[in-house]
Amino acid sequence: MNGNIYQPVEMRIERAKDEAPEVRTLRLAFAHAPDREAFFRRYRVGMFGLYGVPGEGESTFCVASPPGRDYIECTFRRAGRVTAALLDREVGHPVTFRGPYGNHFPIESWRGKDLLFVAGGIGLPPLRSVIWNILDRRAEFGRVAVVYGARTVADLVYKDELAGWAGRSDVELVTTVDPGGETPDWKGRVGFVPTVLKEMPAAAPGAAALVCGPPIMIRLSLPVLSGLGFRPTAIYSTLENRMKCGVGKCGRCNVGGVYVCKDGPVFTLEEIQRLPQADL
Amino acid sequence: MKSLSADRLQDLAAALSAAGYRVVAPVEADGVVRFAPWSPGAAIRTDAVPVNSLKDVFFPPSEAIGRWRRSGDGFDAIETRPEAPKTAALAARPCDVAALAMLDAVFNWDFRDSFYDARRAATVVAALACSEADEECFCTSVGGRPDAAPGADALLRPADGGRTLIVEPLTDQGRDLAAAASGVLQDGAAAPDAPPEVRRRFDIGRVGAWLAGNFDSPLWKELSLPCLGCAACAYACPACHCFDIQDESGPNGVVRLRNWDACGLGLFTLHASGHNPRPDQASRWRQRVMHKLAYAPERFKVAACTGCGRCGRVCPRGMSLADTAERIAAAAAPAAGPAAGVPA
Amino acid sequence: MSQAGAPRITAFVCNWCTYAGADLAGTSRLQYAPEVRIVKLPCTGRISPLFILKAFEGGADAVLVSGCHPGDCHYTSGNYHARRRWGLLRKLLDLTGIDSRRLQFSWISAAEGQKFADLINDLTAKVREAGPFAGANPARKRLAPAPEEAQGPRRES
Amino acid sequence: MSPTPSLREDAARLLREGRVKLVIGYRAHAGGGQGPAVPEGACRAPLAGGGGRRPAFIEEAHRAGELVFDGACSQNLAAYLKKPEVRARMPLAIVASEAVGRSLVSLAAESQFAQGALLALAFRGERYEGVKEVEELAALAREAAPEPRRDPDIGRRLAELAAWPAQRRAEWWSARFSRCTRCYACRAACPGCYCQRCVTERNVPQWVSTAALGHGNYAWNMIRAFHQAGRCTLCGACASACPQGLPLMLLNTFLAAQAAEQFDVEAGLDPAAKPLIGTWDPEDDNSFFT
Amino acid sequence: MSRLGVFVCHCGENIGRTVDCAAVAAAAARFPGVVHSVDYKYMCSDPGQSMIKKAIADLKLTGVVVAACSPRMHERTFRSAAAQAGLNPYLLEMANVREHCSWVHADRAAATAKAVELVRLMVEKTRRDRALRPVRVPVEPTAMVVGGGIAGIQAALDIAAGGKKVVLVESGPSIGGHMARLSETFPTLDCSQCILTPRMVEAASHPNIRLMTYAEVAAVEGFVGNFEVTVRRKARFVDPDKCTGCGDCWNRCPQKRIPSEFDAGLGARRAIYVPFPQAVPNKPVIDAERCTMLKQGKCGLCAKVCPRGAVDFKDRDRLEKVKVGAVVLATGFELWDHASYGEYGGGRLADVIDGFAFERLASASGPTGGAIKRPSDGAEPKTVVFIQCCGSRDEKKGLPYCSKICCMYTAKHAMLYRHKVHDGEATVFYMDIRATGKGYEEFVRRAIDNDGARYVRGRVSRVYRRQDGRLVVKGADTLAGRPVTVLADMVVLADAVRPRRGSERLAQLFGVGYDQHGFYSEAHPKLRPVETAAAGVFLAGACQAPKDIPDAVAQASAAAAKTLGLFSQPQLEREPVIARVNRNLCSHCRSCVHTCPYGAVKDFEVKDRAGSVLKVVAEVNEGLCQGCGTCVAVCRSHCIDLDGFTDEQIHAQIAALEAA
Repeated sequence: MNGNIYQPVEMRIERAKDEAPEVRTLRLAFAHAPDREAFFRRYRVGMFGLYGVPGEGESTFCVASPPGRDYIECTFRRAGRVTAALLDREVGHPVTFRGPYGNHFPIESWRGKDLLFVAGGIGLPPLRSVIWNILDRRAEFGRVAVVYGARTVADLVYKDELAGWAGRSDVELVTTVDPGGETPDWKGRVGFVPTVLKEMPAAAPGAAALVCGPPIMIRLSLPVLSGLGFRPTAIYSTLENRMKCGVGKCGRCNVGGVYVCKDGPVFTLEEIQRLPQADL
Repeated sequence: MKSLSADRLQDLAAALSAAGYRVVAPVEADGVVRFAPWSPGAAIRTDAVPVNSLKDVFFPPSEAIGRWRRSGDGFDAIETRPEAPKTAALAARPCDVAALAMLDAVFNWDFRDSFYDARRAATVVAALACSEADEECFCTSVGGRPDAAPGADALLRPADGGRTLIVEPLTDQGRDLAAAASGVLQDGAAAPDAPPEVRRRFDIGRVGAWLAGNFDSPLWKELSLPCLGCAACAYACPACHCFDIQDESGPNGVVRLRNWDACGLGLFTLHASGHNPRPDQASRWRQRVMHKLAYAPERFKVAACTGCGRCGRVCPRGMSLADTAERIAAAAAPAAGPAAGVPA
Repeated sequence: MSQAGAPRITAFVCNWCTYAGADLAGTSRLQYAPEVRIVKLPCTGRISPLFILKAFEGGADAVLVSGCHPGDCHYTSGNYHARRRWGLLRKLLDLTGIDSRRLQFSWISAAEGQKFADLINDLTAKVREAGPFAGANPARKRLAPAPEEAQGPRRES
Repeated sequence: MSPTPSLREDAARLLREGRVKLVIGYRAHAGGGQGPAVPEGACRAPLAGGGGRRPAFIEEAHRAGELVFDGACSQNLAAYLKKPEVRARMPLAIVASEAVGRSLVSLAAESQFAQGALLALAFRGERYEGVKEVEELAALAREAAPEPRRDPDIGRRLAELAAWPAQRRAEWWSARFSRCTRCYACRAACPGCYCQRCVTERNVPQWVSTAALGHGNYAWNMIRAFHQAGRCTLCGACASACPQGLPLMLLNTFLAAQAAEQFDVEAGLDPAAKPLIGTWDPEDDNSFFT
Repeated sequence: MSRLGVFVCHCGENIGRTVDCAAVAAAAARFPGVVHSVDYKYMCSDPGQSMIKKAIADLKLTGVVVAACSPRMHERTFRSAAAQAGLNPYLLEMANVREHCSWVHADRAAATAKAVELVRLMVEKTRRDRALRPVRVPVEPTAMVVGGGIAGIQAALDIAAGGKKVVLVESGPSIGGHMARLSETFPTLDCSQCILTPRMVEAASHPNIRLMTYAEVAAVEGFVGNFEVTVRRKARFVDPDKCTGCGDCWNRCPQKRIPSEFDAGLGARRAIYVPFPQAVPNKPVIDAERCTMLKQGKCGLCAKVCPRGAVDFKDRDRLEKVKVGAVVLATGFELWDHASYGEYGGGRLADVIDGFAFERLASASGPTGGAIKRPSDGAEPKTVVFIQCCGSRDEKKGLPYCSKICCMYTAKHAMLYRHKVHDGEATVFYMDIRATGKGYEEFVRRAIDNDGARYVRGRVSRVYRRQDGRLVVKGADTLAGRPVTVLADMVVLADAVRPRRGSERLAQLFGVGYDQHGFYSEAHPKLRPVETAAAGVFLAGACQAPKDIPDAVAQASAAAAKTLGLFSQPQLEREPVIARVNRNLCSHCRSCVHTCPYGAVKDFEVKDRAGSVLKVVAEVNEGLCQGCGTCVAVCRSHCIDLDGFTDEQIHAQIAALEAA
């Protein structure tokens, strides 16, 4: 390292998986072992990174895979120049990565507690790393429930993993699609996430809820979670503001005085409510 | 006491240049006084505040922060080091020097920006105390002084009615600079000139208090109406430091550039989804003011405004942070009348 | 890439006339200088000023814009629209230092294979005579993605 | 006689009668702010920052008394028509100097506001002409400038440039463009630069580099000028706005003269004018084609 | 992600001789996005195509670049091969390394280097290609023919005979056009009406043809296959359904002195009239400008005498919308007005007449019953001077072009005159004789040799009237090199042929180009002489250029064939090179709207769910867009793009050419 904090490390695409229309998961292996070691020394679930293609730029996504692997994964949708370039890369091609950056979910404080994951559409990737991290250490935690919905069946990401979770007795998985988004052979629920969420059992003491998804879903889910007994300090989400540097310098991710890249991206509902709402 | 005849600033520059410094100073081009590399023969203008600030020396408008060479479907990274020649920045104003505290903080609060730091380390700053203050100047309102430049390596203080500049080294680097220039410095006493009166003044405490509780005030819309959404103020500002990162390709490879950016520009926070958390100029102007006078003091214990007044000098519509602060101070004053009645 | 020192000429041509004219030069086996690179557009009307700026930015020593003769446009008037654009752009670029000799406009029909070959030869000779544009080109991108000492054997040929 | 009383009366009346929701004009500015210093010979209009005058946005009739008008009112208020916040307040009235008036006529020709959405409180020199519709503004503009007005000094400098070899021109311009920081004050101040997304901000593809380096600055300054060809009314707002004092009026004037000479086009005189770039004539100059 | 295949063709020796194809393929293999790169002797051969198809299938290629000959030669071939292999054909591009490289450069190294770059250009383009689908638009299998002269009638009959519906729109009260006014036709001297009127009747009675006479095109919307034409049906004041054409009305109309347009003013008509006895439909209209009932509310005689009560003074113009898939413009011509030739009397001399007037004099059904009588006093002219090129080929005062038919009809006039006035003298002043049709030259010779017409080569400088009423024609005999003066009883000017007044407006409505004289522009002067720039709009007859009857009829049949060809498919398929507007970014400056040569860009109102207009933007009509991309280039914010030639593609190509 030459001390250039903007210098990404080289990764190699190990696997590419199409999750949904224009949504892809890349599994990236570190080209150089020291980079991998440096990453995993710091990485905790919830952190994000900047994935890039030289010549096109960098884009910010969460790290969607848990610690304890020798790779990292990210899941993204085509949105602009960088994501298009990432989609254009093949298995075996290099890409770049910077990170991990930001704070993380307080997973250690959840030991022995119940966890409820609520996700919509492309909002599952930030929670997936947490879910896998929990499942890796399943015995340390209480009940694990996942409510995941998408607009249509096609828009559900991680379909194989969903099937795997559905088959586990230690995970309670509810999948749902918006009315009209079902296919003839759809076995899951039909209905919006907040509606389905209402049927979940009340929060046990100390339980935490993690919510990620489209703003409208989050907004409508919060009162439901309150109704289930989750306090604002026990509801977690991530903010995804536009970033360029990821390291607290470029000046565009802040919400009020909070730098999402350094103080976030993980916030409790209580923290989010203290932010100037108009800046979100 | 070392001093220098005011009309021998060029000799000072020449001496430093001979001593291996790259000299940056206020010079004129096409009638515009700018902080720019000095070349022999160029007059150093102490009579005008340069249109750009000292910031440019440490944080240029565009610089490479990454390079790659292409190879087929791949690319090889090329180590990218900052260009940081040994530099002497002459005749920077105290308000410019004051902004270095903000820049130092943001470029080092966690991750350390080697590009900024390298140039900071390679540069000696010889500030020039002000002998006059114009209508846009308001350093004293934000904790500054026209006649002191903490953070500078040396201070050039006008004396004898401006005919002489007293050279006061403040750091070892400043002493090195004085030593390098000893040939043009003279000994002897001179009577320092009285600092100019900075007439523009507002109560920053009152402004800060108002900001803390008025994120959603309708005043933002009113204050921002004249703003046309350019970056003139931000780029002239000694403390503004926002940037964009853009890649440029050539036949051999790629250069990743860091380019100045500004919160006043509409695309600054636009998400790829089309959502823009700051969708109008009111929210952008609020961000600018809040960042300078609320967030920066909160996070870095230093205001991101040093009262240099450049924003007011360059704004195509004559807006300025001082105008806004004055309006806010008036709005915050319990005794003051309705906001509209405040002299603007 | 072309031999060292060879001028780079970027040609923006329409599909219906000049591209076909260049085809005819080929079928007639007319020999011309090999430095020209054709970017085919449906019509000269499609050519944005930015194409020309970008070509100069990338180091073109000359740019050629060529399409159907007035009145012969496949799209009736695309070339007229283009002509008006260039009437202004070429003057502006000339004012700012891109010599008009480096920005050539022509009308070449599908029948004018000979004219195409002659034009390319003339333009190449003219540009050779004027010398490389690089140093004087105000539009030129001057970035050093790969510093000289770092250029390894894997550099693209 | 000062025009201000009747200006204020008209503004107040329009607001009172509900004919407009907003009046954009000028107000006096007490302290501070001479705007950027006027560099000598840098092709900038004086009083760049507005001198002692500032834009005023008046929504209530009783505040019409704040309006002033005199020779110091040099900002081109027509630029405000691109702000969504302002557009949301149509119909509105604008205090229109001759320069503003021509910009408005030009914007009308480009359908930037609907018929009836805008009234002008028009001035000719410092003489108040009353409330005008766009067609009347155009008539006023044609009357005020029967012959194109060109700065003779700029003409001389252009002639000087033209006499130089191309390489010297390139160097001269490159030295100037090198000062450009890409703050886009020129774009912001120009009423005609109203694109929702400026081409320099389009990144797929990125035609114009956003870097404040030679190539990006050249491309930006060329395309900004070219996009004004046949549209620029030579109000000078861009040049006044440029903190670096770039001689943008040389480019604008040059292109305006070319538009007039080659195509007989003078911007800002006809609200029904068709765009210069976007129309053609079989008789257009063909001499530069081989 | 791009998985491109590059296929370099040797074209036997054609490419391979100067380009090192293997080296090109090897270089291309290293280009970003290329996963497969090979060279082969003949890519266009069956094995070559199979090679491409197999690679597409086996390697799941997302795009193909064939480096071979010009795309004009084999793009279609390779694209259909790609389509057969399941690849969208628009994901295949060709690099032209033959016509643009191997055939024009001798130096092997330079040609190979260039070929590599040409392939690189197309790789960069193809990486950014998007799957495109040909634009399909439904076709309304009804044609509109505008103009009911011989060209229009012929086109209508041919289309109708092909089994498709036709709406024939004629601005006058009757179809027939100028041909109905002619006495006899060259070179056979058939009686014009005898050959025309059966066609008129057939058109009127054909079950597939709907006549809309006394009607004009008022507005046009839509595009090829889907035009919606608004027709203004002018008020006739006579209900054609009730009228039997008995003639009681026009025989009783007191307005007897109205000069008949049909008879070139030599005869008269009434205010309620049919233009000529064989008119189709044979139902009168009332000339509202001349009818005292309509003008002053007095008279009404026609209504009183009509046994069917068909006269309706309250009739008004009506607009009717007609949906059609194709349009044939056959609006014909009119004669140039010789009034601007002051030296020929400027139109003031009664016995200086134009060709149509002579036709009416010579016509058996004309005002004189076929007797040649001069207009001023009805006397039989014993000397007639015919002056050709009156207005034609005169750049200064007239028109620069040759009117083509005048040489022939002047010869015919001279001949007819000599047949009718045996002791008469016919003198023809001419510049050249252009008699290029079948039997034409022989016809002119007959006029000279058999019928004794005196042909004088030269221009007439002046025609004036002597005290005694005779006309003095002063000219020059350029062959003899001496001035000539002829005393004439009548002068017939062969006025130039020019498009009908108002033809420009019609062209604008349909998006058809026209030249400076108003003649409609064909899409290509050689190869598409019947089509116009507006897809689905065809040309027939003299609206395009001066034509005689056989030419007009031939072009009409060609236009009918084009129309029937268009109608032979239920849907039209077009190249999907279409401009698209990014509505979010459009600022509605309307430059593109002004620019589009096809009127394909229109305003579009973006509305919210409640239906209120949020903003107005530009939108491209896919049916009208021809894909030139001119709108794209005038869009300052580049918020229009062109499928097949996107900004991104062109940018990448230019970037690929960057100098090291």
